[in-house]
Amino acid sequence: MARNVLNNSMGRGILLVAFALGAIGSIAGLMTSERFWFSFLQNSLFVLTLALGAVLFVAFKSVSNAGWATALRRVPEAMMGYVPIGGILLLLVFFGRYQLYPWTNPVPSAHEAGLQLGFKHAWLSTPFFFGRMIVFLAVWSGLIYLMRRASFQQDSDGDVVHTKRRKAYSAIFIVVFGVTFSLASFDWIMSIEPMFYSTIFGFYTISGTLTSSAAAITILVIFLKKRGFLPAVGEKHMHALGQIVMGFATFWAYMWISQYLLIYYANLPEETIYYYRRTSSSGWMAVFILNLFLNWVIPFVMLLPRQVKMNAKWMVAACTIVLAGHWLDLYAMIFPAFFGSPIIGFVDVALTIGFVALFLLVFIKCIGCEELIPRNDPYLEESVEHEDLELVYQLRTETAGDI
Amino acid sequence: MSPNAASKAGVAEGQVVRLSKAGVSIEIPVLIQPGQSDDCVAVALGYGRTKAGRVASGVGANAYPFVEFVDGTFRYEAEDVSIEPTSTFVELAKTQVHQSAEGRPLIMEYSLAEFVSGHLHEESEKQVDLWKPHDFPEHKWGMVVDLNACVGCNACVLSCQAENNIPVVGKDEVRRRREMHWMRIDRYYDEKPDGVTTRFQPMTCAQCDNASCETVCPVLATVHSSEGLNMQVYNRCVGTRYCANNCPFKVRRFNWFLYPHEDAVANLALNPDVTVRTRGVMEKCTFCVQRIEEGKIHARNEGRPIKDGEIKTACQQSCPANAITFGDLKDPESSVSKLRHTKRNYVLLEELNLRQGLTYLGKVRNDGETVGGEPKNGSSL
Amino acid sequence: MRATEPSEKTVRYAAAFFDNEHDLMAIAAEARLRGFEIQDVFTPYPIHGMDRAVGLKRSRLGWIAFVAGALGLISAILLQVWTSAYDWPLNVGGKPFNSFPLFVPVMFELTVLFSGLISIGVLFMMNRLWIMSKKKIFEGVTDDRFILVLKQEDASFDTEKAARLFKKYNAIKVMEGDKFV
Amino acid sequence: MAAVFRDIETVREEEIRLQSEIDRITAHPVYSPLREPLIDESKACSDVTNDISGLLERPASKGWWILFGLSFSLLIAGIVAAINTVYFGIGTWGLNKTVGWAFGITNFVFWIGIGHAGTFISAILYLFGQKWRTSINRSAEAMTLIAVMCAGIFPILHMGRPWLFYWIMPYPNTRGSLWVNFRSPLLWDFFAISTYFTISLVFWYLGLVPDLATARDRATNKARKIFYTVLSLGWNGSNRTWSRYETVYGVLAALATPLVLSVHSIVSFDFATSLVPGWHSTIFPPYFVAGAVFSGFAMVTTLLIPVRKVMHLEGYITVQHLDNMCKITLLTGSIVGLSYLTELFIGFYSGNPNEIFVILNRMGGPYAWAYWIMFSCNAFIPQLFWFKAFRTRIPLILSLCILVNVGMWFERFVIIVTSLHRDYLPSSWAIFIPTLTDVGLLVGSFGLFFTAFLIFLRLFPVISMNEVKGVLHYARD
Repeated sequence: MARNVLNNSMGRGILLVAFALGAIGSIAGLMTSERFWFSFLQNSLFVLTLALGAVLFVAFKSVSNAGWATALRRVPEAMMGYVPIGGILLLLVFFGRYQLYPWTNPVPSAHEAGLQLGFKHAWLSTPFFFGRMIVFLAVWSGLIYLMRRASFQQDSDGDVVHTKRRKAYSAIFIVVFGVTFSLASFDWIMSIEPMFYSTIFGFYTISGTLTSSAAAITILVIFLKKRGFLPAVGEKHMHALGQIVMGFATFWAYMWISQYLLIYYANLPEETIYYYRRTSSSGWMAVFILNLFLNWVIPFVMLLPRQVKMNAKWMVAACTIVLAGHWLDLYAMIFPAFFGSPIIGFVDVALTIGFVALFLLVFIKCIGCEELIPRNDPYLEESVEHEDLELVYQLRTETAGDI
Repeated sequence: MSPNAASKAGVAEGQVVRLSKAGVSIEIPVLIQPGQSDDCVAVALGYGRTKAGRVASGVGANAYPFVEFVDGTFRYEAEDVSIEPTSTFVELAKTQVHQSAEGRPLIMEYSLAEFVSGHLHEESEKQVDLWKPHDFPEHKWGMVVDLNACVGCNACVLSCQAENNIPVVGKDEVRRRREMHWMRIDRYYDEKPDGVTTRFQPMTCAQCDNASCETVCPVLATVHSSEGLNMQVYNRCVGTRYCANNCPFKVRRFNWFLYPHEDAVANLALNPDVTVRTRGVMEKCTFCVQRIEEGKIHARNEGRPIKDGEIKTACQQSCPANAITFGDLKDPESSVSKLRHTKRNYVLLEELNLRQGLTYLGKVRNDGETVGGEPKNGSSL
Repeated sequence: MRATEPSEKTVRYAAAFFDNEHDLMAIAAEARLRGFEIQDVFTPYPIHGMDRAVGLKRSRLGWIAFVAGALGLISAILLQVWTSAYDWPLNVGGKPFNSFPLFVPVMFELTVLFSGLISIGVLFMMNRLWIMSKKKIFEGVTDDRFILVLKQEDASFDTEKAARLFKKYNAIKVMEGDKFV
Repeated sequence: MAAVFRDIETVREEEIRLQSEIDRITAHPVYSPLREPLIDESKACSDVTNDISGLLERPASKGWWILFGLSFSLLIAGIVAAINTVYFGIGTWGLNKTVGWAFGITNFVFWIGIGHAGTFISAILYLFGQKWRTSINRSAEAMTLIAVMCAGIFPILHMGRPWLFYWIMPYPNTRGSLWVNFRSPLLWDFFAISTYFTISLVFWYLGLVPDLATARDRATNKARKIFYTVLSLGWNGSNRTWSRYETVYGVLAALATPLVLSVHSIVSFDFATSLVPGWHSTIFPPYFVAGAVFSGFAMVTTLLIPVRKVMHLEGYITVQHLDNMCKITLLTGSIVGLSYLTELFIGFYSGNPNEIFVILNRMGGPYAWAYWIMFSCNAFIPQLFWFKAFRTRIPLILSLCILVNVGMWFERFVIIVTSLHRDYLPSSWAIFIPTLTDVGLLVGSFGLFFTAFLIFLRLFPVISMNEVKGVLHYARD
């Protein structure tokens, strides 16, 4: 029997309406807007990266034996559930490939004659491209399935072997993800401007993914805590999450400045064109600067004081800014290639709402299906505050009673 | 000696061979030279002197014994010379050790037909900077080298060396690839089925506006002047050599040692307008900034603007073929500005967006073809 | 907490030595809750939770570090922009006089340098750590002794109660002294 | 009567409340049963003091003298080479007009890289709450400082006029407006390395003060007493001091974490900002940082394995520690491997002929041997750490770590020399051949490194006693 974490049925209704709005917006956009596929790619990557970042969060937790996060582990584990669904949606860009990826065009313009060069030509071919996409998504989904299964089985049988298995799957996932997500970001985002290349692009995308998913985890944890779930989550978790968001945001800023500074410095035309498109018009320049502020400056300054990290309202505010920043970051990666100025229209709003609603629906479904506290996890004691140890013992005995 | 001749004689580059004919014999090392006829070897005359001072005594071998006096003239060709390889090898002192351009489009060449058709190379795309470029209020010095006119005689290299007090470092240092020439002539062989073509390209500091050497210097020892010159401040230079690494043309020269200037008489030959550089600093072509300043002073004293062609760099002055044109790019009427707007003008390594002051006019090669029935003459270059 | 320090010099004290951190922490907590004034506790290593036991507030050094870092950042910006764009503007490789993105590395480094050095300087000053320091050093505190020091100045100090407390937590040694330097 | 009872009742309630309050305050953390103890469980605080301080109080062993003699003679060779360089000029190195940097900068980047492990251990692992760092952070930080010193020598020596090195500092002067170029990565290096050295030094010293106090309190001989008294700054273990100390330690850790990332990023900017194909690559900053931590960990492991054996520290630096260090080596080595692959992939993807040429020239050009040493030692060898056997058998760990260090030296050599020796204009292509002076300086830097490390072992507690005592009963992986 699925638990309804919304505590009432209205929330789900609103989400369904929002999702419907997104679907309607999509149909409308598909018929009317040249921006549709760009927006579709941006928003589907936005929510997909939130889910993928959650997998990394769980994987890092497992391999580093970080006990503290055990009490809130089910939140990212539920977020992971979105990857297969989001993956299938992402595959729909197949139908928008002519708009999105100029290299799919059988007759490239003179400017893109360089695309006919050997390796790039072979790499960026439609069947290979979408074939890779399917493989990446399938591999991720498979590993996610294994990680989730090992987690839930422990709830019922309490066997330590699941912890070890999760650790193994996590190590595999990190290695696989490092390679595949780098390639995926080159493919899905960088090849929109096929003449541009930057070796750091994969790391850059991963850093944004980590930051925004940590922010999403924080918001969802606070939401669930407010609703009376996650009783074992306390101040130290909020503090740790705050530090993680801040740390990843800084890591993102490091990637951002590395790429920008090096391209600015060397001034090589094949690279500078990327930033020229993003800084030469005042509209895009504003987005460029806003992006830095939303993703790093504001959350960093906000989260510096210790007290803020333990204040739910401030944390939600900072994390929302980070999420808006990630959305804008993807926007600034995808749109400037073809659009001279930044416009956000009905289609963009509808798609954003729709995708977020879908993500939340999947999340609620997933989180409702399992225990909210992995009560047989051997690290659970470490995760709770000293005062709450009683709770753990209580949970553990409940299980013993069940068996 | 051509590559084929060398393989036939079983000798390698640098291997000492004994050339002998009727009692005369000399031992000299082999230099392989593509394009040389397979049936003959060439030996430079004038070496092997015994009383020529510290620098020249005993250098090389005297080939004069091979010269015969026949029918009232000197015969510089000797026939039936035998070549015996010896087991000695020497390392030749060469300023360029890699002879192939590796298929890179460094020296533009057009066939006559292409030239006549007027379609030479792709119009370069407008290149963008992420910042606003600096402007040059009075002058902007530029140079154009016509590869069609250049015969590769090295006169520019020598006159540059004399003008700018460039140290002569000797064989050993050249072998270590440390020659100090500010100007050089790059030469590439293209092996084609029907023989070898040689291309050459005079190369000196291109005085880039977006100079990659300048930005990396920590002490501002190399900066841009308001006249578009890439200046080197010798007494500020601490010698990190970062600039030379980052120069795509490799025209910067480093003083590896304190090169001697202690001979008072020899020092009289130094150009008093040019600093003598000390050990541990970088140096490079300045577009003969001392001559530019002299020209400006003359013009100012006479209260007139500088005339085009009045200022000549040392290399330009000594070029027998007038391949080098120097002048003010701010003046649209100067010959250098006009040459820049011809079709043959191209920028070396344009993809780096360096905005050089030095550009080239591509070479038109007429391999005996005719265009439109008649060889065309008199078309403007 | 800073206010109590200058009076250290004249305080009469009672010190109890323990051989483990748990006893020390418990007695510190109990002594404070029972109204004793704790001069300080001395331990061979920092003990997690001891601040809470003796009722010490969080140090404000974090803010000092922040302010120092901001100072470093501002000096770096001023130094670079002023020298490169105002005092001595030079055309370097065609780049603008104020090449702001290229000033980021030095900005970062000076932020860290100022913040680190100033906060550690303040730490040394606040704790009067310096090479000629002549502080009271209890025997064994740098080895394996855990020491609680109670203030005796106070008229309400109950010697008997203190002795009971020391005994309850198995004090190894108890000593008294008048000057706390 | 009733009032008295009520009073007793109140007192009892009060007592119970008090006791529960005390219990709450003194509750200590619980650890998962899965965690293995890190340090020999039989050790008590006084054992730690005796074991570690005792090492300093005994006279140096014969083995120490032999190693010191060896290292010192290497150092002498380096000093001779350095004098040769400064007296005659950079011409004594094997450089030429095309290859302007080779051994000097390779050594510089190599040592700076080595110098990343210490601060990584003390700062990043501290923030991540990794308790196993306490046994190794002292020696790792000392190694960092020494490595940074070794590194710092090279940028000065490699200058044409090393006696003017101070010109790269921005200082007010009487020569009119005369400043430095804040756009130059070499200048950033100066700021980064001096900041890094300063912060690492104070960080290390801060951690050392309580231990120096221990040494002071145990010192019997006058000279030692004075030495440690001066250095320990009157440390008396007060909780107020500890409290602020911990705060500052945390602040320094939070500062040093991005600092570690920044230093090697800035070193990588030396290359990545330039136009040289094979140098200009945006992935360089994270890739260099990963490489630095990778080589640094390998070097710490290489040093600690003999140290724990000779100084009998097996109870403190256990196989578990080595296992953890190998895991970090594996992680960073994998990031390095991923970066190699990314470089290869993007090189071909870019379609830029110069980029493709560099890759092919590295793989098959005159320095291909160096490339393949680099590739196998850095990308393949550390992958063996996936297997527990390689992480727990000491001879295997030692040999793998040495190979990693060889590989990382060659990585810098490959990046620097193979990119420079054949760049845009084939007319200037040249080969670099090291001279005896080059080799002397490389060897000499190792001499300096080992000499200084051996002196460190004699002067300062090799393990952070105060931190180890603090985690003695909780120290789990």
